Amino acid sequence: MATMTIVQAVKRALDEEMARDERVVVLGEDVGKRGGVFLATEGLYQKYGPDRVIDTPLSEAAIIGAAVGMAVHGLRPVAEIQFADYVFPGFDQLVSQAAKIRYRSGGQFQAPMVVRMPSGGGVKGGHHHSQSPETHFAHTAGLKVVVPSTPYDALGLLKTAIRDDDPVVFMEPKRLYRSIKEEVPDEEYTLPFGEAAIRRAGSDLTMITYGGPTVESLKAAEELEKVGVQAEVIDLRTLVPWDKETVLNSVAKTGRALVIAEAPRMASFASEVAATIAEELLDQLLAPPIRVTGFDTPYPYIPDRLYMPTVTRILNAAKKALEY
Amino acid sequence: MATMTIVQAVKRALDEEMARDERVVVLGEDVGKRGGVFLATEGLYQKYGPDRVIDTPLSEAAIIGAAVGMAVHGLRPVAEIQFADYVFPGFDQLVSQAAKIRYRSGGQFQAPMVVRMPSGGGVKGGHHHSQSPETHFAHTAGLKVVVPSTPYDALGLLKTAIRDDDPVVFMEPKRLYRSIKEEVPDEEYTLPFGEAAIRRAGSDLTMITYGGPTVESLKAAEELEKVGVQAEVIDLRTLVPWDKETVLNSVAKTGRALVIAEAPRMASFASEVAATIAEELLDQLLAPPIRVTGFDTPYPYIPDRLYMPTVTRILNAAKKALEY
Amino acid sequence: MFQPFTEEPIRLIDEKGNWIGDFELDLSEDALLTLYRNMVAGRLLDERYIVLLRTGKTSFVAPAAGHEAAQVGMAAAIRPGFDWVFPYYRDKTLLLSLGYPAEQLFAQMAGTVLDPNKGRQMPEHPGHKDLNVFTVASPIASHVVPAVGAALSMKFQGTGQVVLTTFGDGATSEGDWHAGLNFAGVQGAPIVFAAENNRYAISVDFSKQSASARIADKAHAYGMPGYVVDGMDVLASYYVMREAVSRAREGLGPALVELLVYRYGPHSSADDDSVYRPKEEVEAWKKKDPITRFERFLEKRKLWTPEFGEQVRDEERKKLEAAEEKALSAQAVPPEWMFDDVYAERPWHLEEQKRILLEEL
Amino acid sequence: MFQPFTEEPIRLIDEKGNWIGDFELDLSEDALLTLYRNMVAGRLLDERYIVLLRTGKTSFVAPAAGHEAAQVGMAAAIRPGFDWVFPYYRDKTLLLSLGYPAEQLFAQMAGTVLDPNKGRQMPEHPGHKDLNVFTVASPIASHVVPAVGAALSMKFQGTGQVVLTTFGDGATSEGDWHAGLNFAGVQGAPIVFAAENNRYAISVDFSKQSASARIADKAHAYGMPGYVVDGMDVLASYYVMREAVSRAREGLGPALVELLVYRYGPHSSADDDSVYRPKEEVEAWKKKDPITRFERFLEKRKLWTPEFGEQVRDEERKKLEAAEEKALSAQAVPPEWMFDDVYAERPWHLEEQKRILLEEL
Ligand SMILES: Cc1ncc(C[n+]2csc(CCOP(=O)(O)OP(=O)(O)O)c2C)c(N)n1
Ligand SMILES: Cc1ncc(C[n+]2csc(CCOP(=O)(O)OP(=O)(O)O)c2C)c(N)n1
Ligand SMILES: [Mg+2]
Ligand SMILES: [Mg+2]
Repeated sequence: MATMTIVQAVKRALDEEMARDERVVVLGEDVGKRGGVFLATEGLYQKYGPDRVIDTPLSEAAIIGAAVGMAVHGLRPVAEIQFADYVFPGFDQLVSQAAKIRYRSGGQFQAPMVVRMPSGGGVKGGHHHSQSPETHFAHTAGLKVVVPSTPYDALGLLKTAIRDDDPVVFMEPKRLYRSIKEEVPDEEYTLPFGEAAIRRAGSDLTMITYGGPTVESLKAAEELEKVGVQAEVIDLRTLVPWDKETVLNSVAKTGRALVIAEAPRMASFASEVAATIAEELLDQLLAPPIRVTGFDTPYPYIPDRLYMPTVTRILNAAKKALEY
Repeated sequence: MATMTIVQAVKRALDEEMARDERVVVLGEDVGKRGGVFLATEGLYQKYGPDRVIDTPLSEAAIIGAAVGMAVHGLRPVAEIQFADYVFPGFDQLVSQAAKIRYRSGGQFQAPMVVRMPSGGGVKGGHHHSQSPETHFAHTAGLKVVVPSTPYDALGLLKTAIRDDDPVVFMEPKRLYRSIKEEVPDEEYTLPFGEAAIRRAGSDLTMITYGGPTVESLKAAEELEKVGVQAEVIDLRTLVPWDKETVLNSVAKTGRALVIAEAPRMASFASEVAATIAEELLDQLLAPPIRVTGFDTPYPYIPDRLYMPTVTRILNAAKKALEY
Repeated sequence: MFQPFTEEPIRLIDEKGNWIGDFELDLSEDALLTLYRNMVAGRLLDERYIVLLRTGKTSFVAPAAGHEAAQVGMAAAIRPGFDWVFPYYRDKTLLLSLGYPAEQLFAQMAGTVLDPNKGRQMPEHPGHKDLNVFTVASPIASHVVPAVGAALSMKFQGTGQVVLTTFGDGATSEGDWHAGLNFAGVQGAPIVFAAENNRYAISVDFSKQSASARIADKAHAYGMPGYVVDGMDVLASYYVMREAVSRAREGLGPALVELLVYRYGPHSSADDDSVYRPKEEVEAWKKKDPITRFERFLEKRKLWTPEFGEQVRDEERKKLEAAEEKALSAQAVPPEWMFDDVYAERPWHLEEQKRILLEEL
Repeated sequence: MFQPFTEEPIRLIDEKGNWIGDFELDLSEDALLTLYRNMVAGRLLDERYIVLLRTGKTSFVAPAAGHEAAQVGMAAAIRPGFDWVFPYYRDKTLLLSLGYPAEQLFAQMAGTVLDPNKGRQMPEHPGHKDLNVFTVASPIASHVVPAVGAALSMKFQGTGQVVLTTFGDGATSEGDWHAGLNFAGVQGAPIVFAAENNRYAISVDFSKQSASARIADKAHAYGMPGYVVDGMDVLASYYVMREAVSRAREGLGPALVELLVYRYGPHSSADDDSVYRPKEEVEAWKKKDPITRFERFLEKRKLWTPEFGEQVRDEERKKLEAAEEKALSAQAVPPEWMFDDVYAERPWHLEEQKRILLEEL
């Protein structure tokens, strides 16, 4: 067992998969000699050379679009978008090409590729180094969307993503890159998509979250425990497909749901979860499903962390649900 | 009173606003001599000349991005994206520039511009002439989103959009372009954003919809009337900001809500409305809010209309809500 | 060796049908006649599509008459089924020449189960795995970047393959077009970019599309050669493409080839071209018809007579009629296929949604 | 009249400080000294930013040392407050030279209420309405298209204004960059595109960014002249920019100017440049320092002595210190400002969300 951070887990997953399967290539801005601006590809260029670790020109359309072509032709590209905020110049390649090539060709072609991107706030990055654009991907049929929140998950899920035959958007909560350390098995393992992790069991309230705010949710749950409230914390881990069963089972048990995410609220993935809970569990609800989300403003530089669901904000919402 | 179609209403709004305010300019692919592929700008080039009706090169980034610069410099550009499906190559200009310039400059600069686009299915256009990407816009703070479903509204709302000081995405349900005719006052008028229209009053069930499916919703309501069920049909007209008050008042009264939209369901604007209803009206609900939406597949060529909420599908959902 | 960046388009047959190349023609009579037959077949296919439209068997056509020489020349320059093609919607003659079965093209136009793409897209959007023909996507220029990616894969894996990607003049304005050519240039990818410059993007003429005199000039920006070719001349199209393809195959990197063509018809069946271009212009270009020009050439070599021309047309017409018959009598794509191929396996939410559809069928 | 597309960069002062232009210098002594002072001030500002970072007063710096001559030259070529500027994050010396108040620059770095942008963005993202300086956005090249739009507005309204937009070498690979230049070319927009080519986009050197020898060559694609300039030479930068700006102002259309510079520091305070470029390269470029080169030039004209240089540095340092003091002692931007300026007026959902925030403050 080695102790590692999320960024180290990502690097290990890439390294193991590149060693295992020579079709796996990495491409993006500064992924070569520089090893990526977060060092997630550090050492890979030296180990696998410039044909498998490709420094691209500064164009996200080139990165994602080329990945589509490589994948269609038989490689397993892992594209890095330097910050999730910069996916938009390549967004058409993602929605019009990657997401639709299997479908539009009647299954003749496929694009087994991963688009990795550091996402989320909390690093004093202002609007263009802090956004959480997962809703745009989740709303695009044909894409799978994965958001790990721990080193163990990052490793196992990234390996699954690379082996998956569909395009996977893999979002790495950058504020957790180095803040969480965890023991991870030395043996190789993968983790399935579509299975949430129950981070904490509880009977009074369910918190459904993913990515960065998993941390604040767990902290809030600890606070609640102090006042005798047992919160169950579910980390979705994959958004498409998401683990409805685990969520509904939990909410059926607790009767109270908070959906916690740092993306803006309006028409968000959090709204999807809340709407589904309401649609399928109305009679078991003791309180309305409450969304605790980022605000519907661009992500501000000042204040930085207050934009995202804070422990206090989660507790305020929990109070509402409990006192309903 | 003149009888007109939606596309005629759009043309009249553009013409009136261009005549009223010389800062108003139109730009897009084929908007000049050709008058637009749907003829929404027909005759404007001849009337206002090439400096106010600008045929652009084939680049949505150029269209939207140039509109931002024009707007910041003092014009009131109305950009046309030939089909909503083609907004994605210009998506970054919309989310990173148009939506954020007011905010990031602390209110120093503003981008009063409209991005018009024919959207939605039902024209045998397959995936790239049929999509309804409003969720992407609604999820982007800084954009306003308008989706008229009648000639009267198209005229009044487009004029408001042009006069508005914020960037407005104006989505025109292309399958209704010529299928609905309506009397429209000869005098000039505008319609406010954020006010829904109650298209049909009813006490048993609320259908909340916008754009194309307003037609199927009204048909379904007529069917329901035959079996003694009074459905209220609310046409949101603007999605950002949306008229929560009218929706909640109606659902509080009927206790049953269907949210009907043709965009794919996952993490959609329909989910936003359903989640909000659940969050704010839990105790008044006699049945869960049910979403009747497009499917989470790319928009297929075959079948075409079956992708969208059909009258039958709406009735099936109504039945579930009524029998709950 | 052709020169890049010439003032005048490269031409090998003059208007009267004379060979004006400064090298020896090295094509067999069979090869020449195949070029001819392919152009004729392409023209006929185009005409059939319009009939399909008139009779309500399809919903959309993108006329390609006028593009035949360029498309047939390109097709002959690559190895079908080995090299890859990333085409655009106006390439029916290219695809037919590559051996794309006509009945599958018709099936795509009509949305029957014989379409290997399962009727997922509107007409004029074919694609074929066995032929390495990437299924056409509507968003202009969006296929150019995947084309570069495939070429990079070929290069990194040393497969010896080459990519051909085509697009119209309008496509050159899209950001993705730039991103693709730039990346290909940097990496020396084995790819040929072929612009079918018919001077219009729907109604927008080239002067409003670009301020460079030639599309070929844009190659300067990407450190690759740019050739401008008379695309109404099938031999010029073929030879320049052949050279560009072999350069790429030999590892000398990408090239941009601009083929000057003209579309005789409107942009599409939804277009009225009379509002943006004069009839005389169309008529003038019809006089430069690529098929007639090549007939004159063949005639001079005693390879063509009017009777032979009629015979080829008849033979090709019959083949197409049989293909059309087969394609159109096949079953329409069933609605529930809608839920297949979104992902490799259908996730729970699509299972649920499929049930919703089945409920109402 | 400078020549576009030259092999060698345009240069007016040689390394020893000699004027090597083939025309008569028409700048007053005052004007020359202002160029000098602006370069010194820019260099000092850059140094202060790094101190701010070390002392935790800011969170990010994009070093600009090495870019001074190019930026000061550009600033002198336009009419501040009349023409518009669409800059990028490395343009502090450009902005300071245009008259952007230093305390507002510092306030932007620190997020205090003196920032006219209300602390909305990370450091190095200034913008100023009164100076017609479009607020910097992080997504590379995304400002280039709005810049073109503003230029079109000027053209259509006949205001006589010109737009200057700047960007790095990496920016030229983005699709939006292409879209912007192409549209400007077609419309003959009054805009000058200035590439500050420091040969690296973070770690990626220019050979991996583009296969064209020069960024200036890319102008061929857009039917506009492309000039390549020694950007360590403030007079070459100024004169070429001046010519490009007057061409644009006279209605002769856009130009692309490539200024060859070097950044002495890392890409940003988050970067370690030692992993991708050799120290010797940096040292070699430091020998070409633009300020020293101009000092030699001024010295030859008896406009400069080491003592005078020291005096200028002192004066500028004092001004900056006062500005910094003022900026940093201002109040931090209050959190609830977060809900302003999303729209012209705050809609109900933001009112609700503001209440949620206030509840927890
Ligand atoms: C991204 C995008 N924007 C707009 C369109 C609509 N559209 C379809 S074809 C076309 C013109 C294409 O012109 P060109 O590239 O010259 O090819 P041609 O049709 O002339 O062969 C346009 C604007 C589209 N398909 N995709
Ligand atoms: C669209 C986008 N992609 C990626 C980035 C991350 N990024 C910031 S600066 C930079 C390099 C820019 O290089 P260049 O244009 O040469 O300017 P320089 O920093 O050298 O002055 C990158 C990749 C970004 N800001 N925007
Ligand atoms: Mg064309
Ligand atoms: Mg650079």
